[in-house]
Amino acid sequence: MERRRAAFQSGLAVFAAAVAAWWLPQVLELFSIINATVYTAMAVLALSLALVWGFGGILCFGQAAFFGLGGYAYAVGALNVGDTTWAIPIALLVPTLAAAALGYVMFYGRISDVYMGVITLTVTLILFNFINSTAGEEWRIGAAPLGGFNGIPATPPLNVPGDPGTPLTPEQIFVVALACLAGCYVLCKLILRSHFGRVVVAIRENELRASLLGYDVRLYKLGIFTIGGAMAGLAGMLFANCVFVSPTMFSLAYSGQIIIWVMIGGVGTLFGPVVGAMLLQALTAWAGTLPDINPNLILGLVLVVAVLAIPRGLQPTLAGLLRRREAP
Amino acid sequence: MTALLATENLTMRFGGVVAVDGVTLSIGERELRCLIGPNGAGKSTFFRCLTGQYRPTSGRVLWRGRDIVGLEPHAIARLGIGIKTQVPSLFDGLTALEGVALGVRRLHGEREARRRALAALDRLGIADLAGATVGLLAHGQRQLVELATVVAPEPDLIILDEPTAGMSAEETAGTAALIREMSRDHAIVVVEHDMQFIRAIAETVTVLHQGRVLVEDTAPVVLSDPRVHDVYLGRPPEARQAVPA
Amino acid sequence: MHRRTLLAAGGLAAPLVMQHAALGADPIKVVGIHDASGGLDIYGKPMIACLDFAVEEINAAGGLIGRPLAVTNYDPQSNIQLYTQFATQAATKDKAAVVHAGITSASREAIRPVLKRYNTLYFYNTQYEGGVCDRNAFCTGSTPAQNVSRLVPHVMKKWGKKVYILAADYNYGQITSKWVTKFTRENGGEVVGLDFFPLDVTNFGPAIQKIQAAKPDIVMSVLVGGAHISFYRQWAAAGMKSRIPMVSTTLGGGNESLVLSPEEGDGIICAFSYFQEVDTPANKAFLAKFKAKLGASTPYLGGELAMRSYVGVNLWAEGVRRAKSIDRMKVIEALESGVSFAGPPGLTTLDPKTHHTTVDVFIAEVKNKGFQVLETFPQSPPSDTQSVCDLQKEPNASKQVVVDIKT
Amino acid sequence: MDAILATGIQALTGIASLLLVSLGLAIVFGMMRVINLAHGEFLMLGAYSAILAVEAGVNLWVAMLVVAPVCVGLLGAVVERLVIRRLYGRMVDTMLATWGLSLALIGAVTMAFGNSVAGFSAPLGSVQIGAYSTSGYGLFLIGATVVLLLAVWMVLRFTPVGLIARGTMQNAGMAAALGVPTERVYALSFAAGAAVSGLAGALMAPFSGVVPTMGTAYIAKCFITVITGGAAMLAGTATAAGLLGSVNTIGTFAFTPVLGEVLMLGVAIVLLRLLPQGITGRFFRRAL
Repeated sequence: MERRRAAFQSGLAVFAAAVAAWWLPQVLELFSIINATVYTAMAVLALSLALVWGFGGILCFGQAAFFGLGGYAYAVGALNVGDTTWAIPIALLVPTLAAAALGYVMFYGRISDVYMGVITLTVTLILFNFINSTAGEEWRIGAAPLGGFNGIPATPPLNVPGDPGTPLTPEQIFVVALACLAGCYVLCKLILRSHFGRVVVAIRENELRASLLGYDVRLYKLGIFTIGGAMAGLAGMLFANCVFVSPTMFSLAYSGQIIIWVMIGGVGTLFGPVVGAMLLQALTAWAGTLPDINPNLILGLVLVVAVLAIPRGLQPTLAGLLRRREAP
Repeated sequence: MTALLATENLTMRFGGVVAVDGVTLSIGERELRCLIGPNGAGKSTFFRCLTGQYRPTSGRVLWRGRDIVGLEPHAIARLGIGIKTQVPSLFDGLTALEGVALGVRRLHGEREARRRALAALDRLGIADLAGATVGLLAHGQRQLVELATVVAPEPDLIILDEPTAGMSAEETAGTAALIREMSRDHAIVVVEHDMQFIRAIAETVTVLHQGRVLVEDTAPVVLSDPRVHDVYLGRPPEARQAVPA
Repeated sequence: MHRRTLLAAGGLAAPLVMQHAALGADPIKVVGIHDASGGLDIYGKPMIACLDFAVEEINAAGGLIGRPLAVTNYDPQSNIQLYTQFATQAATKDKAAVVHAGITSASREAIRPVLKRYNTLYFYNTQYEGGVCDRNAFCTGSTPAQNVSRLVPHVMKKWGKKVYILAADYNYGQITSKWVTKFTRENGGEVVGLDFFPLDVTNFGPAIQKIQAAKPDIVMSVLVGGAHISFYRQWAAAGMKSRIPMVSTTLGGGNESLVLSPEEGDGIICAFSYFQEVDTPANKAFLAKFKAKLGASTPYLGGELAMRSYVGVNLWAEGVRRAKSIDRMKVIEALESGVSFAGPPGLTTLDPKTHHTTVDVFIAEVKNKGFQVLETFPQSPPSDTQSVCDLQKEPNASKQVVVDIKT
Repeated sequence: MDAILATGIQALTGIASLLLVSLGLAIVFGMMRVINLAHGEFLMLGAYSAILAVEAGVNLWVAMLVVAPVCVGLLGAVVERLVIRRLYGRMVDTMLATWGLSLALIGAVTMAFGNSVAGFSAPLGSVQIGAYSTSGYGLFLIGATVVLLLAVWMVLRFTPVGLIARGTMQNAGMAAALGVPTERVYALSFAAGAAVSGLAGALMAPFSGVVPTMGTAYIAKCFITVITGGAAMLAGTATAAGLLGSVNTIGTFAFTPVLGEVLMLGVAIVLLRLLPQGITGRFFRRAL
């Protein structure tokens, strides 16, 4: 039964993405397409945290670090390599290695959960401060100036593979983003149904019991943390193609935001955080349009109320309601 | 014949306190050994030194002749040792079957793991709990599920830390029967301080007192040894002579 | 800075002000993108006020080619990423005839490529580090060859040869400090120290310490934004105000001279292509009308940033009148045929080859919350950009040439 | 010689400001184990209440030393009653609720006072040290921090209130069993922590520009200082502030302010890696 339900959910996700990819570009004008691409990129980032925190039990305050690294790696790669198709593996490799290195230091260093939150936060802050101070001429990698506070506005967008001359149009980039979101969702489903995924979830449930059954808890945590890092890097690459890379990608705001989305969407689920990400970004945007109300006030109050009212987040509460109705 | 598991004057010191003081014992293949002693005798500390949760201050722990001090708990478990901790340690969010199958899955394929897990649950008479979420089960049922989790991968040695804690007399008797039946194909070390339970299992018993081995003999001898009673009642054992068997 | 980025992920702050004139024909869309909140609001608010004022004047005089102007102002809240989103919105959704946008050079470099890609005419109305060579962009503010080139010799004559530079850590600060170094050396001086500060730094204790160690004759501040104002405050608190004089290429651009007390501000010398205290009849008349319209909320028009927005709109309007159309290429060609505008800051003439402006440049000193003009340099050409850019020869250029000096 | 002295004072000022802003968190997080991500905003509100008081004609020193702590202390009590009280023991939920609170406070202050940089110039003029002159206010700040640290230490160490507070935090059940009104103790402790943060914010106002988002610059540094400090909240936070503060100042002098910051954060990570329980996890274990 379990296998059938997971397959159905994956199929539904792919179908929804296909419909959106085909229908939306015809309906929305260009500006909303670009915004939708930003929403999708941020949803992939939220998914990476849903996997690492929701299933791996690792509350990481630093997903923005891998998000930024992915973006910057893509920008530097694209500027140095003519065909941006080769920038994609670079954009994924750098955050993956960074996540593996940071993960190794933390999990093999016996760091407790609270301190892990602080370390990931600190690493993100270090990267922000560092990148923010690379405005000088001497900070360049090959043909790509890091640009410090300015970021790298002249990042070439993805181009049709093999044909550096024709960059993808914003509509095509939107379709690529949706494909990445659906692909990551299905990948998460596959991982969680695999033996590796089951052990990761078991470790979240009870780390000692898992190690007493012969599983090296540090290795599995490192594995899921690295996959999360790669996914966050992918989100960074997508972001670099619809906005542009700048130090703000490493800022506290991004790390904090996605924690809010996963929390409200529902920790321990995949679909919840994605919906949470879309809804809350729309809410933030709508709040921005109100003449004299500051969006932070609304978002802050929404979060406080959500925490007090829905301890385990939107989706499980809804799912809980559904299950209660189904139960005999 | 090298012992399955042996310790050579194993010592564990916390600052000034010596919890385990030079304990030497050895356990053969398929032997059922009980380790008893009053509270604070160092039983749990000794147990944690075996499982790798503590790194002993000095001395050696030999698994089939190989020193395993310093190995991570998961490495020790992979040698073929099933470990049940004093506080029940289970996957509350998973179903009983999923939790039990997980241990076996490390050694066998998906389908085989499920089959063996169901078999283990059945052997413990709790096959009906297979689909139940462990977190919602009663205490006694959780102990049985944990036993199944430990037994399912068919380890060569099973170490149990107070398996009957919090059990009713009737459940304790049931567990004793189970352990006797399991000892046919596994070596078992049981750490307990429940006298009735030890009498029911009636195998070799080692008595620990203040971190040292006080007596090591068959159950009937040990249970009638007045020093053991003194130790449990808090009188210093040295006051008496060893009563000849 | 960080928290504002909360909106970046989807920030779509709608236009603050939507203005329509009464004239019948459908309005010409003019879009302004300036920071009205966050650390850069001290520059943004006066610029927006002047831009709106210029549009109103034009509408009052019957609009352009018989059509009224409709201005939409977006507030990127001192966050560069929102600049690109609003520039795209202006170009693709609003289909603006012209976009007046950008305060920091960082925001300019973020939106210049976007507006070029979507073929939307772009005006950058503030002083900057020079070198932008882009047919689609018009930079109406003064450049180092006009202001720094006169400021450095002026203060070196007065105070001495050794200069210590404090600059904001992004492209404006980096490149302007190169120009300051170049002009200091050319006038026989020496740069004894150079420190860069990210925009959100507020603790300048160690920096003040370093300056005292270097014992310079002059401190040159190329600091930008609200947070850096605390440098001037800490400099005065450390009692350094009377010991080492200070010159700045940016102070006065916003309301710094108002926020700082006389003890903290007086005596600092700056150079801009406009000061509110410039006493020409045109300026007096403008200020009267401006105050009459805005009354109590009239912003103080310190340095040239706000005034250049007013002049920029008028230069564009002149281009439209001459081209008799709002088609981008026609307006560009009209503007390249030599357009000038006699306004409050004096005569501003567009240089066809670089799309920069020849302007009058003034050196002034902060005097109890205002400025006192010391020297005037009429009609100084943008010689730095002219030496590296000729849009007639390479029309589809779109780059920024940085002065290279051996530091 | 005076260069070294002046640099020393600069280092001390850096350490003092880091300790000052972290002290309130040492009480709320160190003692009560409540992760308060709105700590930065309590500092900001301290600064704003001082400025408003000064603008309303209140003497500068009264505004900073009395008005700010009282206002933020009251706010702390209200926040504890409405939000924190329901979330004791639920670490992640407290973190997210206080994060929401921090956003709401920034939003509210931005709406009320706008974004422009308020603030007042530092009192106490300048002081001459050999060839160097530095602001007298920096010296005052060092003194104020030491006095505040001693005051908090003495209250916790010697007064019955302090004893009850510490006891309750370590074992609320037992304290209740002994007749201690634990609910009220929690409320008072949180309010005290908030008051200290408010005072710190007000004292820092002349130094740093006061904007609604000034709290974000401090939040990470405060947490890192308290956590690196470890179990003993006052001794730990003080030693950590001393170490990290000096690394930051040295880095700033030797390189650039940014590298000073990066160096400090790097040292903090290495420390956490070597001493997972923090400095006082290993040294000064008995200290408060």
